[in-house]
Amino acid sequence: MDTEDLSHNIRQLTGINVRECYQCGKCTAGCPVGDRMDLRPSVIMRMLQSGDNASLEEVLRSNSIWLCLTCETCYSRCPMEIDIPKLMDYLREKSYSEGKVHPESRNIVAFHKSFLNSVEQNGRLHEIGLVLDYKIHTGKLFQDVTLAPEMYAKGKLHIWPEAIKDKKSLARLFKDQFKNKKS
Amino acid sequence: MSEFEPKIIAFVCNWCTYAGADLTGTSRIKYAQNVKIIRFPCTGRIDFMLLLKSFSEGADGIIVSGCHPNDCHYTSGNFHARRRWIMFRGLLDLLGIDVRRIQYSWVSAAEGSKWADVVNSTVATIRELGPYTDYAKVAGYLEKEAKL
Amino acid sequence: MSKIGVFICHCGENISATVDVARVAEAAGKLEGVAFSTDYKYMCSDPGQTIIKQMVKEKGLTGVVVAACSPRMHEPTFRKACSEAGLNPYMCEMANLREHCSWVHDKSEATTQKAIDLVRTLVEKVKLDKPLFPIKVPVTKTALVIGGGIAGIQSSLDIANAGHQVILVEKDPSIGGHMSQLSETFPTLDCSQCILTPRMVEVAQHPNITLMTYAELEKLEGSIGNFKATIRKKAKSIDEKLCTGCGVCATKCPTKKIPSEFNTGLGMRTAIYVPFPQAVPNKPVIDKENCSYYQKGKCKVCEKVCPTGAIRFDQEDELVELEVGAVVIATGFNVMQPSGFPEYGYGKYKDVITGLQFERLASASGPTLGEIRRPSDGKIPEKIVFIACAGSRDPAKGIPYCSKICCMYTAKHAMLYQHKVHSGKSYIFYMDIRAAGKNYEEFVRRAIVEDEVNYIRGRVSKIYEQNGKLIVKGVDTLLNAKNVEIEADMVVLASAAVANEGSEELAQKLHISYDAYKFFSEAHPKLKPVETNTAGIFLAGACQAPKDIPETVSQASGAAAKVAILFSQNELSRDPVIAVVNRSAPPLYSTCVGCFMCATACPYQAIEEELITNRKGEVIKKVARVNPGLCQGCGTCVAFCRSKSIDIQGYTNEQMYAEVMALLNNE
Amino acid sequence: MKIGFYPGCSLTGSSREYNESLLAISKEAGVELCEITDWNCCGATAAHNLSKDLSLTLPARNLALAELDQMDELVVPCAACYNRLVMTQHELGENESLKKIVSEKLQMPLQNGIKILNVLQFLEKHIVPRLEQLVKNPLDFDVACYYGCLLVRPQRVMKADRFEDPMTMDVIMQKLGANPIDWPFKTECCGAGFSVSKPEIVGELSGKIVRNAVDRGARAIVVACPMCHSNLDMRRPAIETYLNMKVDIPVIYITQAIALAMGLTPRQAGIQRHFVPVNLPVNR
Repeated sequence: MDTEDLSHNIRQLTGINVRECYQCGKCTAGCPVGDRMDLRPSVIMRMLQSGDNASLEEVLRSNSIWLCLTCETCYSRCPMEIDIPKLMDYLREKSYSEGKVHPESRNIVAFHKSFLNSVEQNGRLHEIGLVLDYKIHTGKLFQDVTLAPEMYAKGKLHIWPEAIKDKKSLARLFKDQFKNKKS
Repeated sequence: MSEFEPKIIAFVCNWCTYAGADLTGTSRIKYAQNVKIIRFPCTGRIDFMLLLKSFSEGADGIIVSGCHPNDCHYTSGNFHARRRWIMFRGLLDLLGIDVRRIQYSWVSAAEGSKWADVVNSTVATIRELGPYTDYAKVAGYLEKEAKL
Repeated sequence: MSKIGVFICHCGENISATVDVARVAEAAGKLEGVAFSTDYKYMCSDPGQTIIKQMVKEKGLTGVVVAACSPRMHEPTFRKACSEAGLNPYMCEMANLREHCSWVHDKSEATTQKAIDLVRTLVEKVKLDKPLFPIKVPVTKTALVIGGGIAGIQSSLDIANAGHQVILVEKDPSIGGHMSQLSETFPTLDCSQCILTPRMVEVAQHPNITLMTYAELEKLEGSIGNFKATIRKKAKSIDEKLCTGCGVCATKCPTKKIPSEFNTGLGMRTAIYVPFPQAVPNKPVIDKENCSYYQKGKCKVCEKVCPTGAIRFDQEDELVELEVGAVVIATGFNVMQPSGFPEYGYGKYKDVITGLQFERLASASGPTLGEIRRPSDGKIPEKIVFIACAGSRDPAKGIPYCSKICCMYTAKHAMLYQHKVHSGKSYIFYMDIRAAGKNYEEFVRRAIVEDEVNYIRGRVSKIYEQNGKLIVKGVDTLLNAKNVEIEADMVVLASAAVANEGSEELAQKLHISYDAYKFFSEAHPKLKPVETNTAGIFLAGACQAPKDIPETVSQASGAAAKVAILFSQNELSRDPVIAVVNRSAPPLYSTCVGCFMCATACPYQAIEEELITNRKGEVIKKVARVNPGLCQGCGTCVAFCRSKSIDIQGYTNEQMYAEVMALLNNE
Repeated sequence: MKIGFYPGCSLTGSSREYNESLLAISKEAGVELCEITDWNCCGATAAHNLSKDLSLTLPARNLALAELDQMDELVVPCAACYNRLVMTQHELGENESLKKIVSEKLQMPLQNGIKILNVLQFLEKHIVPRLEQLVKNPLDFDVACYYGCLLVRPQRVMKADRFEDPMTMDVIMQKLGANPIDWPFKTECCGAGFSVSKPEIVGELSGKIVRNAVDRGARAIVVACPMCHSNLDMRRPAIETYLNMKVDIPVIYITQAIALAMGLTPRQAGIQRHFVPVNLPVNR
């Protein structure tokens, strides 16, 4: 991908034209996690405009794309109505499938994976299953150890997953989704 | 077999749509070559017999375009045109001409891109409808008219 | 047998790049009745025109088709050339190969073919062209100027000083417009009122200027040289001849809590009021919506206290008809409405104000007498934030354009603030600084370097109120997009300049065109910036697009010059593109059957009755006749005429049919 | 009256009280909610983060199922699920071919015409009209109505009223006798899906929100989203660490507020399931 291609391809794949961004920074200014990001939203837009592979690589390996909460504040205030959250989704999927997830963000990805695993197994989220799966994958065995029992006590947790009947139809949807991907 | 290239005539007023089409040009917005413009002082000037004549001479489609309501350079020409257009639709049915073959639109001097849209969408519609072949019938009607 | 000359223009490469001009010329040459055809790089250039003239003479051409740009651009040019060569100018037509062909299509066979079709069509039209002669119409040497801001004032004075009569119509009680609201003006920082008010007085005293304030255009009929304007003079409820402008009525009026328009709601006024002390005329009007007499039927305090008994509660709106030869529109602009900025809390937080409101705060004649005090509690703000492009360059808010004046007045605002509040800190959030203009860039630099205004490149995302402060969440895009949060005491939005309310309706009354943002359209973006598409109607100032004062004034003088040029002649000749009812030899005289459908269709009452009499003077036939002075040539009558007796010169039925056939039969 | 109902995973688990209170007040108002047969998880944040496909197919399956159940109106109380379902409906609505692809993947027909209601729209339409008769214990205290992100953004799709300063919840609370405060954090993000993976971020973002509500004298924060609730309630320790102070302002679902105002018992409203104890001056 050379300079022209990057923004062009992004447009093809997402319908978003990063060239529309004129760097006013309103997205960053309103971003709840902007100050924690290594590359702030408007900077990412600029890097995708500048368009060389190095910058794309940097973006894909940034933790920003994973810190994005999809709160949609940027999109709702962008004077150019650029759908940045949608762009972030695209970047995340790409970063993940190319195994370029930022080390600090691995546990975020791990959580998403555990979440989808749980959904794949039962068709619905099984919160204990999710948390266990997550702990195993991140080794954060002792995080929130007190939380679970209390949740259970308050009747907020089911020991056994609640599964849907037509699991086949679901399996079809999950077929080679977010799978066989290094990360 | 190459794609059917419809012949479309645009009857436009000098003040709004002709100027709008000029703007399409100065803005370098591209559109299909099928449409050719004939300039009128005002859509109010357009005698709808002329539209039938166009069909009898082999036009596949027609665009009539002038100023937006209330924006007419001559106060009310576009209203007259619209009123006549409504009566004319009946006549079209009578002659078995698909109403979609005539695109009636308003394009102001500031709407360069809109003109391109009007042209392209009309060309697309006429492509779907295919060539207009029934012109003998219209010609016949025109002769009768002439005799009256 | 017609001898037509066809001249194909390359327009540099504008046409020749996508159209094979040589082939078009060749094809044209083969057309029946074409005596000569050629192509040339610049037809409109002097050598280009010379070719046409030579050929008209040499070949004795009976008609000319110039295939070049839009006739709206160069038709006059080439018709002039033809008449210089002795050919009737109306025997010259243009085929639009640029705007309608080369610029809108890619290079291809089809494009060249279309060009050929267009040329053929116009050739057929020219064959049927008949020599026409311009219509002479008298010129009424009085100008109507609509809008009494700086643009209207300048135009009026210039036209009046050229020795012509001017009627200046202003919708508000006083002239002065936005400029009279401004504090000091960039880049010289001289006080707006000080330079404006003398002009206002000059207008009031000028023998050639009739001033109509509190009045609006109701209707405009007729055409260049001979318009008929109807003006509605709104009832002021006072007798201007008796009123001395002493002002007692206003001081005594019990209704005192009406937000003052002049002070953009930051100050109050009474129901009977003069908008501001330097108003011209300095005589009050009663605002009926807020007057307790008009609303509740009792009060009349002003009447009691008026020493000259000038109050007239029974006064009614008056409609006056005026004969004018030209119109200058100078209705100005407005600022974007509060509802536009939910994220900035404009309309919700008192201390978030617009640039125009800041002007009033900074103005010596303003509600705070020039002290910068915030609206909520009158405190002097220690930290003030200015936000540029508030609405401008913001498609999401429906305004993609740049308002042009904000960069400069925002710099000025910050400067004024720093001058008035020495301990204060000012911040400007901006995207680009557009300071193109004489001494403009220097002015901005001074604000930054000397007056220590802090420019931060980035937009503000949100403003919210937190214990008496306004928290401004912005960003510095030049510092790797670092978040910037400022606890401000006051925020000033450089809110976008938008078209004045009612401009659409006005445009429709005047039959001029306007753009997507309701600004009035000039006849040509470069070469006719003060003309409109309607002859005799000119534009001045921000009603055409956002402009600063110097620009407005120069355009206003430009419009005035155009009017003066028009008035320099006693008669002007109009295109003879008008309707005519045919005449023929006796016993028929005319195919007109006298149904007068045409009269019902004509928007200009141009259709008259003509009685045809025999030698004995007996009436044998009543037919329609078109008054050439009134007819504007729309041709609506033609479409209405059942007996095909009426036709438009230059757009005859015969010609239209010929064009259609030429266009379609291209095998 | 029967209305389609998509509870979503949280309402069957960590935010049961939301479900319980919703069903309770619906019962009071004589509104019957019928759960979509065999509904599945909407995929939430995880799906659209890792797989465009799943982010569309998972919600789409539920929309298709709802159509099979002949529902023309579907209530989705969980703001997150609501957002995903609406976004999917919107995206498929804009792109015929994509809709075809998805419907083929599902091997189910998909009209994509069903009317999706979030909890506020549902309350406005079906509960509020009956409120006057049903309110027995007016809630006479200051509340901070917290909308979060997903109900109002993206504005262009959600079409919420005044997305920078929405009022629908405030209006409903007023009808319950409460006094909604004017505050600037109504639609600030609480940290959403980071509850587990980045609790410290949740601590900060939710902390700012809770702090502002307290500073402006609110006695309770009212929410309409399970994620917001668990972040503001369950994650209170993280919040207190960030603010480094104790904050005991309770967080209740709007449905619970209505239940209490209707005079249902705290138990029926599921109050006991909260982490931050709820003791509000509900006059009995």
